[in-house]
Amino acid sequence: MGVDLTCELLGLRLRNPIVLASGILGTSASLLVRAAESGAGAVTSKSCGPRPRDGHSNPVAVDWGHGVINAIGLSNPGAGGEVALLMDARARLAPLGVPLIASIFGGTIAEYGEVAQIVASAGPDIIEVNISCPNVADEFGTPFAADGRSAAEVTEAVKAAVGPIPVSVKLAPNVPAISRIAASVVEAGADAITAINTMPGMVIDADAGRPVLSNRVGGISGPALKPIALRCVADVARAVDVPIIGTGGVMSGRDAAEILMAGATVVGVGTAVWYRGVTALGEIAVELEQFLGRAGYGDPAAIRGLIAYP
Amino acid sequence: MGVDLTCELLGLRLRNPIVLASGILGTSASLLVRAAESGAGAVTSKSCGPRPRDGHSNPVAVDWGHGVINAIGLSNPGAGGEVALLMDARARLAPLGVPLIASIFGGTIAEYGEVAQIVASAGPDIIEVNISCPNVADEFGTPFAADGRSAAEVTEAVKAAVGPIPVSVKLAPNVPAISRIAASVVEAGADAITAINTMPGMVIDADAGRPVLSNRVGGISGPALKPIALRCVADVARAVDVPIIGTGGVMSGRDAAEILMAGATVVGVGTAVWYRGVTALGEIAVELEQFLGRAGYGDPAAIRGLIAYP
Amino acid sequence: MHEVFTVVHVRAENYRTKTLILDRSLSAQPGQFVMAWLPGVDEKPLSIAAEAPLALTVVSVGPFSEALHGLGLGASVWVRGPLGHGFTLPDDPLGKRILLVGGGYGVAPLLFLARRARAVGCTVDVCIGARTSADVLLAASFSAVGAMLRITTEDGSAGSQGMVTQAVDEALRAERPYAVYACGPIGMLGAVEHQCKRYGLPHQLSWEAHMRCGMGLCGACEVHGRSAEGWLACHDGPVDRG
Amino acid sequence: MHEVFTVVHVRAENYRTKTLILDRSLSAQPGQFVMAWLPGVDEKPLSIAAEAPLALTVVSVGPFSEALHGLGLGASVWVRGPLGHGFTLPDDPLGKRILLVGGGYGVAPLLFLARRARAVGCTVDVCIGARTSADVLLAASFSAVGAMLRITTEDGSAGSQGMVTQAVDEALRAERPYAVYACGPIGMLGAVEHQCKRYGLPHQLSWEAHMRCGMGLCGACEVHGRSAEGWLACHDGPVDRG
Ligand SMILES: Cc1cc2nc3c(=O)[nH]c(=O)nc-3n(C[C@H](O)[C@H](O)[C@H](O)COP(=O)(O)OP(=O)(O)OC[C@H]3O[C@@H](n4cnc5c(N)ncnc54)[C@H](O)[C@@H]3O)c2cc1C
Ligand SMILES: Cc1cc2nc3c(=O)[nH]c(=O)nc-3n(C[C@H](O)[C@H](O)[C@H](O)COP(=O)(O)OP(=O)(O)OC[C@H]3O[C@@H](n4cnc5c(N)ncnc54)[C@H](O)[C@@H]3O)c2cc1C
Ligand SMILES: Cc1cc2nc3c(=O)[nH]c(=O)nc-3n(C[C@H](O)[C@H](O)[C@H](O)COP(=O)(O)O)c2cc1C
Ligand SMILES: Cc1cc2nc3c(=O)[nH]c(=O)nc-3n(C[C@H](O)[C@H](O)[C@H](O)COP(=O)(O)O)c2cc1C
Ligand code: FES
Ligand code: FES
Repeated sequence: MGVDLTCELLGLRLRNPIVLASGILGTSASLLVRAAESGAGAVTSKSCGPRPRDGHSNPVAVDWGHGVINAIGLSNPGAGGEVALLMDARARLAPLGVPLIASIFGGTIAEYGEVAQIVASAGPDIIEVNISCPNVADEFGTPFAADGRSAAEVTEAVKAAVGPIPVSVKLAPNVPAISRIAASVVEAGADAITAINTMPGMVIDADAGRPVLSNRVGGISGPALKPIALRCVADVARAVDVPIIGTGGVMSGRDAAEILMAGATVVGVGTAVWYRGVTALGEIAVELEQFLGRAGYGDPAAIRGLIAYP
Repeated sequence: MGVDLTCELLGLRLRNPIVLASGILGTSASLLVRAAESGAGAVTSKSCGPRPRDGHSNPVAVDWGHGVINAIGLSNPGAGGEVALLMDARARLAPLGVPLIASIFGGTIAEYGEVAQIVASAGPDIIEVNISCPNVADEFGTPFAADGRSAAEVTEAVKAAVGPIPVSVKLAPNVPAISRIAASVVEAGADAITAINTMPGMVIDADAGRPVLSNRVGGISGPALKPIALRCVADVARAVDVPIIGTGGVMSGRDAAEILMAGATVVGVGTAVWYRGVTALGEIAVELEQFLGRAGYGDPAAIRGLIAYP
Repeated sequence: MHEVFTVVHVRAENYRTKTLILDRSLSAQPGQFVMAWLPGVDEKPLSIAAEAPLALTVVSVGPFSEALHGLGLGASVWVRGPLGHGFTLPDDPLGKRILLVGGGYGVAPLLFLARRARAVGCTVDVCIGARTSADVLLAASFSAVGAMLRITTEDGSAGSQGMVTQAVDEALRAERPYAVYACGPIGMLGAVEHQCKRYGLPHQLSWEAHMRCGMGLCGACEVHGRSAEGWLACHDGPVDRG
Repeated sequence: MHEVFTVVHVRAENYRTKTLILDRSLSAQPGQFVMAWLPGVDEKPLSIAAEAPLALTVVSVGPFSEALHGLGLGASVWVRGPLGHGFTLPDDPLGKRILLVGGGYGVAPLLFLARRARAVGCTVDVCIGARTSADVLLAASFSAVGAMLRITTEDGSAGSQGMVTQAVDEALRAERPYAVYACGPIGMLGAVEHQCKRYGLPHQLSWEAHMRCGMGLCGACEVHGRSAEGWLACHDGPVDRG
């Protein structure tokens, strides 16, 4: 049976549902192009904020055996510098037919709006809002992703700033009920949901007697994250009726099928690039095609939300 | 250098810091005794609630490659039936010098108090309060572990019901800031914290096109949980000054050392029993002893909180 | 995780028993089991009846076993395992006589054991008990591997009339075996255990229990009165080797 | 995760360079690197100078390299790797002549390469460039493995006076090598690349970059103008094989 991998996301046509996740290879136009040439259906830039940031000092990432943990520290050139990067990337991705998703973050609601407005001027196809960042206005620095109200406020600020560009809000897994956060941001105008960001964790080296990351804590990605992501995507899919960029622990085409079954519209892939190289992106698309063909499905949409609750 | 594994927990003397976690082998006096004979320093019974429960239908647990996911469904004989089990266990554990921790749960604040009172009559050494259960009085069934206020209310109800028996409250990892929940329950009278319970997740079988667990969602334990647990324990240790039963992903003596370094006082072990058999409990204690000896530490307390923030 | 197997052959063993022969092997010891999952139906323990290819002998008694009986060629069965601990043959097996005692589906793992035992040169006696001749399982297969067979039925419609324990007594009196292996209903196991103890014979009995996790975690499959305190059928068993 | 290695021997190579010889081997290709971590100090890439046992040649230029120089016997070094892609020798190496060009710590991985190349029968020419005689690294070791050595120093205090590229020109004119391998400062690499292109010679150059994750994820180590769009030193390199 012929399989057609193309799919639709927020009015865009993707040649396949594999999306390069934010923060992986997304720091330059050439790396975004490389990801596209390696077979991604769409690519996401590294999250950019209001000001240039160097990020944390080394070690910033390590493979701890069942996944990766990272605390890169949101190094980025700042919204101003990002615009040139995005425009360059857009121009070079267009002939490949690969849409560009621009990821942004901020420390306050107002900053989200400002960054969104600047980044929107580069004309990305979608703006993704990383809300797993500490709210600097909150006395505990709680991430915006932690509660529905602040997540909704960020969403509104971004929507107001970007005009017609669709917005996907990227949720965090360390909440009691991700479905409620999803409902809040969709009510606030989010056009899509990206689920999920990394899970907070810590890796300790017993011989050193200290955390491996210089930042002590970091975000868990890769294989260990998959069941967490599947559950989050399934919860979000039940709660809202917008497209979902399902992300977390997808290492193979079979994993991609699972997250589609959980309710994702397209599939974010990040850490697989460490395990399999940049070619993972295209390979996972091919494997998904093979899985669909073997199982008798005609396209990714055929399995979307297959496990849905009755 | 000689290593002394004995340690103190809430006034009890444990021959070693390895504690059988709740829900593993804790369904009968003979299984609790077996865990003790296999080398655990203390043992925890399976959580018991107000009424007998059968739990979910099969499949209820599966090894998904980087850990286990389970949704046993809190099968238990009800508080009444549990008392006999606990009294029998206590009598047989006493000669081994192994303290007994009784785990309880409820669906409402009042139920927690009732179950605690009944279970207290069996005279366990510690009562552990599993608050990862849906609050049936809440319209969304949010777990009590999800916010500080309901967690504190449960703590108060249990403390009021159990007299002098010390109480440890067991926290969930799927919250934005576990340190705040910890602070709330300690303020409400918790004598100790158990961190952490399983992380919610879902495992999907792509061929079947459905979740593997009959309950669809379940709790992730084992290797994938370790960095999540380490971070939670470190966060809790910073926030409160009570003993911590550090639990999650401990498979070896080295893992036990890591969780002690994160701030745990003693170490809960559950899923290791699947990977290594019941003998894992004693073996992990021996491995911890070897690690401490090689590294030149005299006892577990010497590494407690070693990674603490300056 | 479960692995998906495909049914490539179905053999009717008696009026309510079928053997599902699957498309691949699963290396295992006789007496070990798998957790077989039919999505949407149930997941239950089944003894490994043969390993190359994997075969499962199923008695249709309720929803799950009926669903297994309903599987046609090409259907999928999800399996995790092998789990637990099986039977162990004598260390120096050549020429040693062993006695196998089976009832119900319990004869399936014993046939797997008989094959292994014959391959390493054991002399194999088998006692099979059943209600009527129609319930007798796998008798021809035992004969085919060269095992000496004694059948008893409660109504005498096949073999001698009576309980399987009578045949066991006979076999024990005829020639003392090196060890006794049994799998079947709990009542039968209790009786065989008693006989073995009386004769002072090493014995390995496979016990049934309600299994949930199958991973030695949940405690559901504890069998009391076994060789160890807190004995778990899925982890320590199903075979209790004493 | 990092593995802990113990320093079992320290060899002073010149006034500001030491080789740390560790307690175990790490199987690797010449040109691959490790991320070396000193808890509380930093984690940085270091070329693998030898694999059995693992050795790291460190030039003391700042906080991290100084901390490495401060390690005594028995001290611990945390290492993850080998990472990246190293040099590849000609397919049919016997009798083939290769030219190695090194500057700074770049001679360390070239020595590892020279050993491998000699072991499979290559003829090895080496050009080492340095500022003064005191900066020349590992010259005796190259001679010891039977490589033909040309040294240049900027002040003429050892070998010929001038830049290493002059020695390369000489070597290329003397006899055309099968391929050129280089590791050193970026300016030197640029010049060598230019020479190789002019002579139409296959070349493999090892490029430096600021490394963060070392895992091909973060993009920090991208080097522009390499053989592929979005070339990552940690993942595609550090050796660009064209
Ligand atoms: C270690 C182990 C190995 C097993 N191996 C096999 C095997 O190889 N083949 C096999 O068919 N079953 C085997 N079983 C039993 C199997 O797991 C199920 O219990 C059986 O398939 C019935 O499930 P069900 O849902 O169809 O019926 P249920 O609804 O669970 O049972 C229906 C009724 O039949 C009774 N019953 C259950 N099993 C039997 C039986 N075998 N004979 C007579 N009555 C019974 C029950 O007590 C109940 O009253 C094994 C069990 C264990 C613990
Ligand atoms: C793939 C790769 C392999 C490497 N292999 C080695 C190796 O085998 N041995 C080794 O010593 N270093 C090697 N390095 C460099 C190493 O990673 C560090 O940059 C070096 O140790 C300096 O770190 P620092 O913190 O001590 O000094 P920094 O504070 O980072 O540097 C101090 C100053 O010295 C300059 N500098 C950095 N490195 C050098 C150098 N090698 N020579 C002269 N000046 C320098 C810097 O530009 C800076 O101005 C390698 C780098 C890469 C990318
Ligand atoms: C090294 C690294 C850097 C990341 N940086 C970002 C980022 O800047 N913004 C963001 O929204 N997510 C970031 N993420 C999270 C990923 O986009 C993704 O949500 C997560 O890694 C889970 O997917 P995976 O398991 O496929 O990697 C980063 C992940 C990694 C591993
Ligand atoms: C099969 C199983 C059953 C469990 N049942 C309970 C329970 O009844 N009450 C409870 O508080 N925790 C329960 N847990 C959670 C464990 O006590 C422990 O917190 C968790 O598994 C993490 O530790 P581990 O990685 O060592 O297993 C259960 C875990 C498993 C795997
Ligand atoms: S079935 Fe869970 S312990 Fe045996
Ligand atoms: S250092 Fe992160 S991609 Fe190379």
